[in-house]
Amino acid sequence: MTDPFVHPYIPNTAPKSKAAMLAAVGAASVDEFYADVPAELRLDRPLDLPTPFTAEQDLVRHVEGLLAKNVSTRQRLSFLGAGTYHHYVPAVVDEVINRSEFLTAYAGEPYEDHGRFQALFQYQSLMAELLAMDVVNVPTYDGFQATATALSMAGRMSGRRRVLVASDVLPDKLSKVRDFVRVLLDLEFVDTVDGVADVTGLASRLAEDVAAVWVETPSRTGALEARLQEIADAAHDVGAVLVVGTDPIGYGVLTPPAEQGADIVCGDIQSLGLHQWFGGAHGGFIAVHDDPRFIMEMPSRLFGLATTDVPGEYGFGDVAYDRTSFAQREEGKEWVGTAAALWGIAAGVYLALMGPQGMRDLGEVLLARTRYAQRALAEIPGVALGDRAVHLREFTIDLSGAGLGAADVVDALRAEGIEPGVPVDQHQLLVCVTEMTSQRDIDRLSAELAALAARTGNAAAGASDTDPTDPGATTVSAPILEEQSA
Amino acid sequence: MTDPFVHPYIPNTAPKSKAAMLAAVGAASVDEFYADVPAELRLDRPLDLPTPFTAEQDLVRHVEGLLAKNVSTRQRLSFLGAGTYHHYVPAVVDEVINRSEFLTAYAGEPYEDHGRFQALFQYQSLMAELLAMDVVNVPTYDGFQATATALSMAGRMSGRRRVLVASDVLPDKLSKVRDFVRVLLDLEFVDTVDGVADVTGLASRLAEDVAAVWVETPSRTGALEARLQEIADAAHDVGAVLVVGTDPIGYGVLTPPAEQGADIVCGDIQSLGLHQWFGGAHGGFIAVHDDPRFIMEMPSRLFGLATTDVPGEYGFGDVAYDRTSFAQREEGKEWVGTAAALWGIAAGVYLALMGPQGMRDLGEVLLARTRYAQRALAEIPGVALGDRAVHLREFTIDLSGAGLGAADVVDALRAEGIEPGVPVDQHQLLVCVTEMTSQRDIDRLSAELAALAARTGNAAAGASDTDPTDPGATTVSAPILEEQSA
Amino acid sequence: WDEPIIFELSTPGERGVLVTGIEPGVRDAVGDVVSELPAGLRRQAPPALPEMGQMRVLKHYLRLSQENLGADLNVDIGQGTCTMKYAPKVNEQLIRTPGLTAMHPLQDPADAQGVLEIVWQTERMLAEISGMDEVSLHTQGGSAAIWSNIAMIRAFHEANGEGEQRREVITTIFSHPSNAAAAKAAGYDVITLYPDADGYPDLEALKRALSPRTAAIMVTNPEDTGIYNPAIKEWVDAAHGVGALASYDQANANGILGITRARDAGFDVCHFNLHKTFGTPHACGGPGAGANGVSAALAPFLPGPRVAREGDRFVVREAGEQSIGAVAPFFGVIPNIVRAYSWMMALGAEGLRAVAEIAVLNNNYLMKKVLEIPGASAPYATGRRRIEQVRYSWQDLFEDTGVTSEEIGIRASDFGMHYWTSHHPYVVPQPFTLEPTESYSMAELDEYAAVLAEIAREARDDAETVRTAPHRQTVHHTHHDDLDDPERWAITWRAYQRKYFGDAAA
Amino acid sequence: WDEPIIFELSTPGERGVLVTGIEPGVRDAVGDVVSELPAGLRRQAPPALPEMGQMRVLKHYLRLSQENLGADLNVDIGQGTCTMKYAPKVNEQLIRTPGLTAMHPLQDPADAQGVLEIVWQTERMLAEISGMDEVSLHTQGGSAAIWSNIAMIRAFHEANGEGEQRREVITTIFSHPSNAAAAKAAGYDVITLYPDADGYPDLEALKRALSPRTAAIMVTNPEDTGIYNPAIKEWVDAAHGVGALASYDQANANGILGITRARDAGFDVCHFNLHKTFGTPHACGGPGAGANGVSAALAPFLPGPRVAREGDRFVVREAGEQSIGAVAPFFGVIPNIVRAYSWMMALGAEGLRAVAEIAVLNNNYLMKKVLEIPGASAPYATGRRRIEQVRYSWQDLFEDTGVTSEEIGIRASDFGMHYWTSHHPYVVPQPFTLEPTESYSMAELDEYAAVLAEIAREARDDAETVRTAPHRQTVHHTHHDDLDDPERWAITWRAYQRKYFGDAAA
Repeated sequence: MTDPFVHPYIPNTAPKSKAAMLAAVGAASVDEFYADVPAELRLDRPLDLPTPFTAEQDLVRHVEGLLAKNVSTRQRLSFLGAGTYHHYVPAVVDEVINRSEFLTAYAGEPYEDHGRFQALFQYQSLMAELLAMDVVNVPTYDGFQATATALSMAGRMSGRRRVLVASDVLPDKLSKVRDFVRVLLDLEFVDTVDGVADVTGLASRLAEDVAAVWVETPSRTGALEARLQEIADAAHDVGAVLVVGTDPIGYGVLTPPAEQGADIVCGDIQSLGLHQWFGGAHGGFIAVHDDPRFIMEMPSRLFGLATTDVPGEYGFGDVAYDRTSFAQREEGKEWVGTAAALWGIAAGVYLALMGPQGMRDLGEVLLARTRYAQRALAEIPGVALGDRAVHLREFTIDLSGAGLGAADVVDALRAEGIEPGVPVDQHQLLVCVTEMTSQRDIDRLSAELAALAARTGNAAAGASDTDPTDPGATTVSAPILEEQSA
Repeated sequence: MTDPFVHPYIPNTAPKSKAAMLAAVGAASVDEFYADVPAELRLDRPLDLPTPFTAEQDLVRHVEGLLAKNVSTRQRLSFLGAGTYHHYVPAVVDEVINRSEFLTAYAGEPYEDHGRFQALFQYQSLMAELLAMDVVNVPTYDGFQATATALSMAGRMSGRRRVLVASDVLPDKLSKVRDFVRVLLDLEFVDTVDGVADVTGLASRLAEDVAAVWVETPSRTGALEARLQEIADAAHDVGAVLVVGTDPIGYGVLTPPAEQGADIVCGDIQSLGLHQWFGGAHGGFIAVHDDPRFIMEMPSRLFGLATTDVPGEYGFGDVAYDRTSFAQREEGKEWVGTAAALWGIAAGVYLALMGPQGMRDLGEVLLARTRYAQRALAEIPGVALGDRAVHLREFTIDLSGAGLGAADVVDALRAEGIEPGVPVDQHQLLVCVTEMTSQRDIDRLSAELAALAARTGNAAAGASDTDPTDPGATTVSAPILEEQSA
Repeated sequence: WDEPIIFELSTPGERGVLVTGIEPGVRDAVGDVVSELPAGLRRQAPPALPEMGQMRVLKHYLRLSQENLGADLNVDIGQGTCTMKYAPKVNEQLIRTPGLTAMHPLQDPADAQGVLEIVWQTERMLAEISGMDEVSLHTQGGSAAIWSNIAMIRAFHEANGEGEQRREVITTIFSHPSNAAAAKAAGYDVITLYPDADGYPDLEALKRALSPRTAAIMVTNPEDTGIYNPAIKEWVDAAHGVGALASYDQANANGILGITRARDAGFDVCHFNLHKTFGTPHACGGPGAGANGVSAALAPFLPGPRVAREGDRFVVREAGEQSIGAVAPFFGVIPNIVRAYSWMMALGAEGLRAVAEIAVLNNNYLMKKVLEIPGASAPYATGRRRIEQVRYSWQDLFEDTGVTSEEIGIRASDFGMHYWTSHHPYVVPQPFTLEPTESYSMAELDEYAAVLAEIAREARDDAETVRTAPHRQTVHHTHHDDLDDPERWAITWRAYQRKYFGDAAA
Repeated sequence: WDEPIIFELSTPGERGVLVTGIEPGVRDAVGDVVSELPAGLRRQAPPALPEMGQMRVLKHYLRLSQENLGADLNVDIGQGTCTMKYAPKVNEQLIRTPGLTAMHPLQDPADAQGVLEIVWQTERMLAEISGMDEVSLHTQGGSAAIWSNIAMIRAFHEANGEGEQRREVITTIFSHPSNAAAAKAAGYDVITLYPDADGYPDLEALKRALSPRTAAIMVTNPEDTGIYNPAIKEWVDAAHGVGALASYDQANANGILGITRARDAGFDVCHFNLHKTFGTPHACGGPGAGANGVSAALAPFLPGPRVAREGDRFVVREAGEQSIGAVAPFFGVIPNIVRAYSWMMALGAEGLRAVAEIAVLNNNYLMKKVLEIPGASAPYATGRRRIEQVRYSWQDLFEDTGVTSEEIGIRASDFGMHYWTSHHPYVVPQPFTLEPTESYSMAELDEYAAVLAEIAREARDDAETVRTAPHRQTVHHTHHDDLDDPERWAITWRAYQRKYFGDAAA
């Protein structure tokens, strides 16, 4: 602390500099610069803020002290997913995105910021290979926004209002999409069957006024949609667009939706090289075919390759900049602003490191561990799988047979240092495994859950007439929670 | 894991590349390249090493698991010094030295590695301002080596063998210096008085066969030498060189030894922007005046400013390269090799951030907290200060009056999560405070120590005839431990 | 560096990072899960991602990074409206702890007390800074925050039964374009007001535009010209007079922190950009973070979930009935929230006021230097001070030399500087907008002005050099017409290969 | 960048970082400690360090970093003998945890079990790799490790009463110069052997040099020429025959990991450079780290303290009576030890052997490419394979064109490559030494060879371009004669100011 106030972040608080600059502009004090701010609007007191830590070492002690109150998923065995996933982030990814040059740049031109343009063009290109589509945007905020925009694109293109929602969707995502699109679109829900789309039911609802069919795969419960091509064909028959929301993590082994008729593929890139960050590191992608009808509806920036004055040299720039709100204000498509570029660079580095074999190996380990976890948990007496679909990474278990409520299981296992999953209704729990979840971790969960079920079963057996969680009770399907409970 | 073995660190393990290269050089297998290695020397089995973690995520889990067994000075309240100090490292220091460009460069030329030359030239220059001397080397390994070399320089210059050691020296440092210089020099110890040099005793031992007087300030016990000029004058009178070992941390407020007659100033830069690293991050500096007699005896590289073909442009290069073992093998001065360049860059960034006012503020807080800690501990009945010198950062307390052994105090306070210091003999403890040690931390130490002393005093009072730690017993000066006890 | 596109660096068989193996116990239990996938789910051809050793991937991206000019490297004052300030490195160090990166948002709140406290405290500090009653940190950028503003306004009017009636939103041409764009996206008709002759927002024009159809005014203040609307309270009052709400885009708040507050002028909703005013890095264009402040009347409409304090514990509460719901996953851009918290805690009330005052001093100092350059001007409010930025014009120079602002901006890159010219529509001709913030020293501002002066001199003496720039960059003048032609644009490598070489994607 | 010397960036009053304040309670208790310092201890004029805001310091050093060419950025195979390999980024991430950086070496070993285990395991792995019985990790670099080798040898002979008798150390000219230099520093007379006509170490010359005066032979193998001494066991046996010890400089071990071991050839002591063979970064010239391996007979002489395992706990033991004592503070260069441990654990036995085999394959492949360049040659052992590196010569090109190896090396920097030419004395004329390690792909080796070929072509067609290089660097041809003249050399800014401008240091 110094007197007068000099701060390392503000060089011209140095008294001599400040005085010299005031003199240079002929001002007696900084007050002069605020001549246009009416006196009655001027704050006549200091802001009422906590005492600061101007010495860096004190700031560090304070913030580290706060963060030390957190108990992370390194210390807790976590089976939490539901939108944020615990995948391994290679060190090179963090090294690259933490480079000052990338971290602190913004919206420079293709010349002095050639590296940023190339890195983001490469992100688009790498995602495009994974998704087998020709066009991918510079990331928007998150998968929620990407999906809302993708559906809006379908609405704007077609002028139709109906959207058929064919899959189970994360409640928060649905909340965001609904509020965002409601000016343009009406969402209609076609109940899923056994975790995936009811293709017949869907077909019966399709008509010429349908703008889009919206499929999520993996769905909110991790179920993979195996009949996408049929859905696409049915949608296309009535001139509707197939919008597929997805997580790209599985496409080293899974067929990309574009190869099964998807017109717009969208989702979140958090799985591709981003830490969990308490849910604070998401980015949204929207992929389409190289069709100007679709491309011109995209609000995000699209970086493209261009020639330069030097033959053979690659330059970069904005494709069809005049789509955007930068150029057109309210006449542009939605808007473009600071979104998630750095996360896009991260995802690009991730895919470059993983390569085709890495993504294949990863997809396989995810499928294998998911299947293993399903089997291990379903072997517990009273625990059943929520459906019979093929799952990637997430799946639900139904605990009603064991007389357990989902929230009770969460409470009980938290006491053992385990986050067993996210309740999706009274008796169903959404369990997530990744390549970070080892066989031993899964075995630990199933052992703890089995022990809990056994205890409860015994307790229930001793008090079966009065216990409301009686395993013999009929399972009642509860409404899907609109918000995560925390 | 892949089969055949392909590793991310070794690109040409890719089978096609390996085969193509073997074909290009006309070799059937890599065995051919080892034709000169006799068969009987070939290892006919795989190395017996632990199963590796080729997947990065598995490696991380393994190593993080090991390091998680450590309990650091963030979790323990530490008053440990004795050569490695807990100072604050500004974030910008780490940012700079973790840059790939600095971290992974080596010994390039001044052209493509201009940045390294400039950064190290600046380190030399910044240290030179702090020390008020014109010449500082590119860092050698550590303060031990710097001191050994500084004394050797004095020996080589003078052809004399006697070195008078006027201060208390860290035992390990003394061990290193003794073994390193014994070809050239004989060390003679002049016992300190009240923590600092016995100037009279020293004068009586000085003669024309003395190569150097070696003073440490702060000394092993943190005592500051206040009569340096007298010592310098006496040494110079017989043609001896004054070598001062020091820690540069205090020279924002303390008079640099060069202003009091020191000829060679040397020490460690760990305090200047390097973490504790379990004692694994040290660098040695040697500073002299701009006198070729001294400079030509220095073994380290010295980077200098030079003109270039462009007027006004700064170039850099090696000053007097022909001194070095690179150029002269055994005819050079000692040797030069990979030492501690990056730590030098760190120290330079540190000094640039701190500036004159920062170093002054730091020096003041160190002096103030040291004094405060001395007073707080000396107020405990039975605890006395080891001497009456002015101390910076470290000081000793004598516990004999409280009937406590130093090692017992360490054991007892460790049980409370406190590392109270380093025993220097049976009853003396070396206590260290820095700007990271708050008043509250010091108060906690003194409260715990007071409580311990009170308990012991009571116990002693009840069993005074048999207790070997009876506070009434005469303190016997124990031999200084040659190695830290741990 | 002449660094290829990454696909050109692929060598078959190389690996960048290996994935953990499937344990034998898992393998035995589940068999070959890939070959057992149902028809249609199993990918046939692997994705044509590059195959590269780890060091080569690293090297590629490090080289690209060196071809980029971050705020840490240059005098980054040319992105006016963007507030390119210093993002302290200590904050980067603080957020990279596993205690933050490895937190899952659905963990037991008892395990998340540190991050929840930071969210809550950050909201409270921003409430004090804006004068608003409640703050939400959910939105992931400034434009997203503007969306939340209008979404809350829409919900408010609907809750009051005026949803159908109020179909118009009024903004000004020097407010950020996302105000207009978001209002449009929310279904409103947008009315855009132009300034008066002096460049001040035109109160009379506003009054003419307001009506019972007005849902809200959405304005930036100071506007992107750096001019503060002295009648801002009258604007708000006029909006309230017809039952409309007033929404304050505080993207340009850097010059008024601790000087004047949104709520004190009567605004109902406002937002800040944490990545502008509160020192989080811009990250090549995100993640940013928005903060929405509202009056008590609007508080029920805030997005959820909310972090609340109960005694000395922090809890998570689901959004209420009237909430616009989730606008993004979970709690917002956590790394930026922690950075912004740390930034404010490093400065405090006195520091924030110093930020504002020095930013404004820097701006007025720079304006003096720039206006000394022949050919440069600052349209509107001649002779008046500006707040934190100035929208300048090279119109005079263009008339003299034919050199455009865009060309000058590109030439600036040869000097390690740059500025951004996308200020559509070009109400100010040949525009450039400089915002020096509080982060630069007098010497750096002098250096920047000297570069502009030198280029202006070149424009007169050697216009060709300016027009053919850049001369000292890794790339050369790029043919942007490629990018507007659907036959030639190439948004991905696979599209480029297909269009230019007729390859099917490999 | 044209970045000034940092002192030129100073502005009075600016601050880079603030220090924590003295608490009022402390202040009250101790008063003004600075003014109460005894005469002579209180500094009069403050040190003339620069005064700079934090961002400007950062920017300065970031720009300097961009003016530096790390191994991460180039094809860094020109520092032959230095083994510039990939230092994996994951290891950087692993070591930067407070669980390592915030450890004090004198903490309770119970609180340091993780790091102690890593030290112990690393020693054991290196013992297996070298075949030695015990390993110490104390030394902070390769040359420091050589010093420890000779210090242990000296102590051994002294313990056996032969300290006075054995006054000579024998080395070879293609062993690293620090072997000669360290032996000299330890008081020995140094005898240097030259190779035979084929470039192989000359066994007969050794036998002539050996005598009861010999304390040790200290040799590198393969030597810096990349030639492996096929008679290495005979060398060791001959040394043992006269009672001397054999010390193995394994700086060049990268090509023989898992192929052949020091102890199997009979060596008594050896050392590795963790910063060469074991993947720790070179850090602009340190910190490196050495590892000293010894036979059981030499083990008592190892430096202390030692880390030992007792059951499943790790403890610290003081050095014994015969130990050479402390050679450095505490336990050695901990960050590098953890990096090396992680590197070995990422590779395992199969991986280390792949390292060696691919390093050797790369080297022989590169040799073929280089020898195709007119004017380049690989003296000695014509037609024989090399191990991990080759010392080449441009002598033929020099004779044809007058262009020197040093000039070619500097010109290489214009292509983003470089090599190091300090291979005194120039037994190989116009030398350059390339060591491709295992870290580079075939394409990168081709690229490097192509650069050399292009420069060799330039030397013939346009020698002036080569001679006046560099042309594309931040600095230009530098006048090195300034640096050898005591009147003109300027080792610090204050000396420069004084000598060139007559300033007293400010």
